[in-house]
Amino acid sequence: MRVRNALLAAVVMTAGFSSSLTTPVFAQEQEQFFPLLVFRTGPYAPSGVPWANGFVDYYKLVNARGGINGVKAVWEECETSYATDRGVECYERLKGKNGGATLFQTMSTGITFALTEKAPGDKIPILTPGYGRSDSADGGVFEWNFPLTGTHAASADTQLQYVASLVGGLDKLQGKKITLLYHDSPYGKEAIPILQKRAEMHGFDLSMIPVTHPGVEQKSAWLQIRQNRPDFVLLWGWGVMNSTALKEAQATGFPRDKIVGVWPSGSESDVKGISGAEGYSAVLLQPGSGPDSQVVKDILELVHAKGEGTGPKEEVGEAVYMRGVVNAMLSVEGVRAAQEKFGVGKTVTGEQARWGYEHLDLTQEKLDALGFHDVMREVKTSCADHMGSSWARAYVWDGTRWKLASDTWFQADMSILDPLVKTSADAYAAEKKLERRRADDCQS
Amino acid sequence: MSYINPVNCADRPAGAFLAPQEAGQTKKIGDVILDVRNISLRFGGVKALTDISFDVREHEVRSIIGPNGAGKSSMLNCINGVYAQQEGSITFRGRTFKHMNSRAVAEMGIARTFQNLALFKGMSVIENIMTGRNLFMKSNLLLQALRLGPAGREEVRHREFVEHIVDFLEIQQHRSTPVGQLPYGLQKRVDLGRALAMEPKMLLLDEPMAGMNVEEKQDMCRFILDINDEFGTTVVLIEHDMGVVMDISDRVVVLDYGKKIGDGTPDEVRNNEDVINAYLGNSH
Amino acid sequence: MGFFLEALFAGLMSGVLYSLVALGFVLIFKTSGVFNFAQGAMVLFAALAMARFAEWLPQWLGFESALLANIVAFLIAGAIMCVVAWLVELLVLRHLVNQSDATLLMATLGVAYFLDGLGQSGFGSGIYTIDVGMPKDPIFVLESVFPGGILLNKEDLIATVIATALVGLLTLFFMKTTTGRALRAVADDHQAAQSIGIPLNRIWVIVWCVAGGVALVAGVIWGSKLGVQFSLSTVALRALPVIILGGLTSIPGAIVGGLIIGVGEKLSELYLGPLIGGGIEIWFAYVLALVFLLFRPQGLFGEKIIDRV
Amino acid sequence: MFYRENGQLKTSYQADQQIFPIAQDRWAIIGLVLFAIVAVPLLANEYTFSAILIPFLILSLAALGVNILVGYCGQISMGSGAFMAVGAYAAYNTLVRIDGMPLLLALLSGGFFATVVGMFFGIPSLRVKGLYLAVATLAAQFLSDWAFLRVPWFTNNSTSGSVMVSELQMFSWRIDTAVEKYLFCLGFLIVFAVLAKNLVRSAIGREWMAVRDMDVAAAVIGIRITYAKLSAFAVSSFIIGVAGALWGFVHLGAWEPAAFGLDRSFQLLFIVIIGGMGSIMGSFFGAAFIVILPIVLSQTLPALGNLVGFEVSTAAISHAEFMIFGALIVWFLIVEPHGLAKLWSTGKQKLRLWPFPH
Repeated sequence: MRVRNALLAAVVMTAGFSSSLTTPVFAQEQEQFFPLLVFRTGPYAPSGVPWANGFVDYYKLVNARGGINGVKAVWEECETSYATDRGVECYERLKGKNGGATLFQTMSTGITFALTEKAPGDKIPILTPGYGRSDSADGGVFEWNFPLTGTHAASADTQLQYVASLVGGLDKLQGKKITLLYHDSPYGKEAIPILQKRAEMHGFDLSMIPVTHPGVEQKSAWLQIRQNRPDFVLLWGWGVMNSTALKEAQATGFPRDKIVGVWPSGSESDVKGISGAEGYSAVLLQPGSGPDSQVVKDILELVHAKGEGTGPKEEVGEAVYMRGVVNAMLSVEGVRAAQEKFGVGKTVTGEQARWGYEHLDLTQEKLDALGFHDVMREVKTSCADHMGSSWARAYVWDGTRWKLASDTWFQADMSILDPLVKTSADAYAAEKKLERRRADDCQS
Repeated sequence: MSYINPVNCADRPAGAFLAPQEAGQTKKIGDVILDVRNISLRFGGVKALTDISFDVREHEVRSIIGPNGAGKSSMLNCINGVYAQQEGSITFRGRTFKHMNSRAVAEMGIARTFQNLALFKGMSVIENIMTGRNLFMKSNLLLQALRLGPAGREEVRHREFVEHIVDFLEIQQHRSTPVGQLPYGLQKRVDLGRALAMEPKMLLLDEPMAGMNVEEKQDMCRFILDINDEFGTTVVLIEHDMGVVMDISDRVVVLDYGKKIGDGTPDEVRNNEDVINAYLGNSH
Repeated sequence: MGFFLEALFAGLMSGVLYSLVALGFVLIFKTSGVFNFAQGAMVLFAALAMARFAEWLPQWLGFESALLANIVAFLIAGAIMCVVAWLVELLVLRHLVNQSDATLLMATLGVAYFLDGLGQSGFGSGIYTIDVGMPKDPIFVLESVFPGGILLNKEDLIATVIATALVGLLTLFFMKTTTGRALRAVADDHQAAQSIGIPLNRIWVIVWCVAGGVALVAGVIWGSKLGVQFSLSTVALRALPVIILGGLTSIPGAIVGGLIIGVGEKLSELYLGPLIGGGIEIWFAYVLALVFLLFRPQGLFGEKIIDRV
Repeated sequence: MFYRENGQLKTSYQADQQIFPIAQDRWAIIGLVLFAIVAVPLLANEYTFSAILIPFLILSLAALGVNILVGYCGQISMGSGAFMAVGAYAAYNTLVRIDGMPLLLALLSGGFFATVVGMFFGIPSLRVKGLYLAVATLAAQFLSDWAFLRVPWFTNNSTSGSVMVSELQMFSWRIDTAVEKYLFCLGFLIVFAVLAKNLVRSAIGREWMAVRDMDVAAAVIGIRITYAKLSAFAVSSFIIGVAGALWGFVHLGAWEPAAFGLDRSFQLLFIVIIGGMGSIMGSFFGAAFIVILPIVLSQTLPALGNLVGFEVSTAAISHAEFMIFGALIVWFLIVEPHGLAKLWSTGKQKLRLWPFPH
């Protein structure tokens, strides 16, 4: 067992080695470190790769535009393969690097759950724009979580509103049959409470079919759907599960225009080259696909044109890619907000950044100025509301690109969401023996 | 019949670790201890044994001979409960069984060595022989895990016993060698040692001298006779070396193609027509 | 009733594909005694090669014909699988002769990991399509008997025909050709085969090559249905209960076992699943095989194992 | 030269039966344990604790369990992940459902339930061997993946299916910082390693090895195969279950069934193969190797790439990891089937003779 001696020494050396490797080259410059937990391999890589590329391209753009008030954005990727334990390892590895992590964006609901337990202790905020745990919208309990621009619960609510708009209103849902086909993981299950609540309210019949990871075996699910003949199928897939669902839908003759996805089921890689995907629609919490937006033009011009693009040019502007861009933008704007309080042009700590995310006020003008016109709408957070907004639009795949189904922006009905969020958050607080934050705590 | 390599089994020093089972020094053949009745064994359509009956008396050296494939090992496997015969019964010390159960056989005091070494290759010599003592080790899992009190003492006590066997078999310097690294002849001794560790009343030896040179055979022969003489252990021996068989057996059973073709003292068997035909016919 | 028939057909059709993957397992196990855990990785690797070459070839060589691209890509992928087979024999099997089953199994697990990594780094980790012109839309039969008719899938039907043809071809190959006879001889007794001058190493390369070909066909069919992606390698996990059920050494066992598992898992999912929460088909197949195993440890058509001491 | 056993004569069997019969080994191990308890907490930083040492300790523990089953008793299991899951979820349920349940007891109850489940899945091993058993244990894996996802009771009806443990407190000790967690896990590992070592050098250990090496012969000398196999499943599952509970409670904090999936089972098997089958120490080597290799790769490959002017992407590292693991498994099986532990003991053997190799 004496080898453990040597082993520990090796470990210590490795750790030392690693820190020496990543010592910033531009020591005199101010830097803001954005760790990235990516998954470029495994069954979810088709979604993960463009998502990660969007992140990186935007940080490159920020630096090309002169940084965050002169502070250079630096980032480092760590591969999680969408696995929770890998994510935890990455978190531990990156949190202290490059002067300390500003925040973590987990890119996975499972990792979010694990990091929610760790981040408060390390005073690092967690951003989960459009995903994460739905109850973390309650900033009174989840001080360090920021599911900006919406949660899965908001996704589910806007998705249902869109379905309602197709049948002519929420009251017309009465007696309709709706099937939820979901990825059997924390992500997929986040949809259930809100849909059940809605089913109760509007009197539609909700059936739920789980699909086992990774989601390539759906024959039985679609036979069940064919047997039940639901009016709509709500698709909550991820990675390869999405394209499989659409293929099986075609194989069992289920009309694709009756399938409505959410944003994790609404990227180009899910539908491209799939003959049966035409007519399939997805409700995307902002952003959607945005190949014509200003920010995309900027990225192409300032990053890709210089040969510094992260992925292939063609993917720039795709839906999941745009998600990466917007996620990165939110992380940067939070830092900018924090700088205004703690010192413009200075690196902010994770704790200071948290303040920034809690006082985010991205008006439409600000967003337009950043190049996000018609990509997303305003976000304004507060101590109580860590979500900020939940705008979503529906898109239809026309065989070559995502087309806006209508100009309507949906927003989750907070009167339904809030009680659910609060109940869940309170239960969490009780289990953790946490005190709800008091009003004066919110002022700081 | 072949009488090559006559092996001298006369010279035999004693080992004194096993308590003599009965009277001891002077060998006397006792009553029937094992009685095999009408055993038939089939694998699918292949008849391995057909209607075999024989008995073994206490303290005797009983040999089973026969050409390859005659069913000798299958016979032992039935006695050991490795195979379950379709017909027939086996009586040991007054208890009759339709099928034998390996554990029960071991508990009743029947030990066995194997034709193709069946040692535990991943373990050392001592550990291999210690497995033979497991039958007597009573402490439970938890005590063994903590290695406290009785478990530790038990381990030491049995280790002592095993050391006697090691001395007896003259393999002291190989104690902690993994058995896989030992030469063949020594592995055979370890196999015997493992069986002895069970303090058997009856020892089934399946070709203990196969593949050995003359010296090794002499040693092995000496061990067998010692065991039989000193402690009165009954021995059932399968062996191809006729010199050895005729020299040390009290009685011999002859099998051919799964059938019994002869049974009696070495001299009777030697002169049995069927036996001669079987051996010559098979150009052994 | 109509639904039951649909489920039955769906089960039979996925069963045929399971049989195909299981066949690859059995071929290798029979001749080299290796329980090839890498069969799934081989399916993925072959399908990736096929998909990517069909995409790259027209770009590199500047021709348009998708048919030509598919054919050439198929041949290239086949050749690659044979190279893989040769390398596996040269670098792995040759050095593990006479090792225990467990060691060989774990070695193929290593091969599987290696192929997964190599395939993804060489061919990419996205979702790729294999378009061999399979029809995607369903047909409905017996509409007069059942409301809505019985759904059949043209693609599945074609896949079934191809798979059946392949099984037939392999059987012919085994029974009628010299190589096939040599393979059978090796399967029966390694040493005897070697002693009459059958070169064992070459036989292994051939059989792994054939198994690679089977993996390629399975990969193409599956890839055309579901797209080629990392998860394809997990398909092998669904074929494992098949060989357990059918017996490790039996070709008819692989076929019958595949059908039983295919039908069993679909019916269980559709009839039992809703009662206990759904998503049960993968473990149901295993439990089915396991329960079966308790009563017949050698599988449906496997050979009984006799311990010799 | 200093590693010499000359003159250390054993006067009793007790002395000869010690875990480390050579005095230098004994002192080294005591020193190492002291080092791990006293010095490491002073030397290592938080990252080293959370990302390397804690996973290393817990995976070592799990591998210890797997090694008892696979390495000592020769029963291939591909369902170790399932037993970890049972341990984690059982411990979680005991903790949240029984008021005032002490942490230690909850963790051990994880082990207990894993034992029950492990023995249940050990039953097929009485009928089937080798490859068939390997596949049979996969059934445990898939069944557990399903059960913890789909049966809400196991997750205390959590809507997301993800469960979490809020705070770790043993008696009055609040296990909060990385160092404390490290010490907590270290304690478990030391205790279980000693117990496991005792078992494998006792009667039961010899029975396991006998069954592994030659089960028919084992039966003939009176070893009850059923008892030996089931006890191996039981002991192994207990340790794996406790490791699973620690993985969930201490390392992850919040988890979902995917944390104990098939990949985890394979990972544990790899640890045992690389570390050394049938060697307690091998479990440590293997776990260290498997924890450190990906980290080293992700640090060094980009640096190496930079040297030759080639940008190594995150994906490429991950793929390289797959290939390296695959290749290493094959390499170890061919060249050194007893793994790193054997390499280590060979090295020690050389050291014994050094500087006079003949």
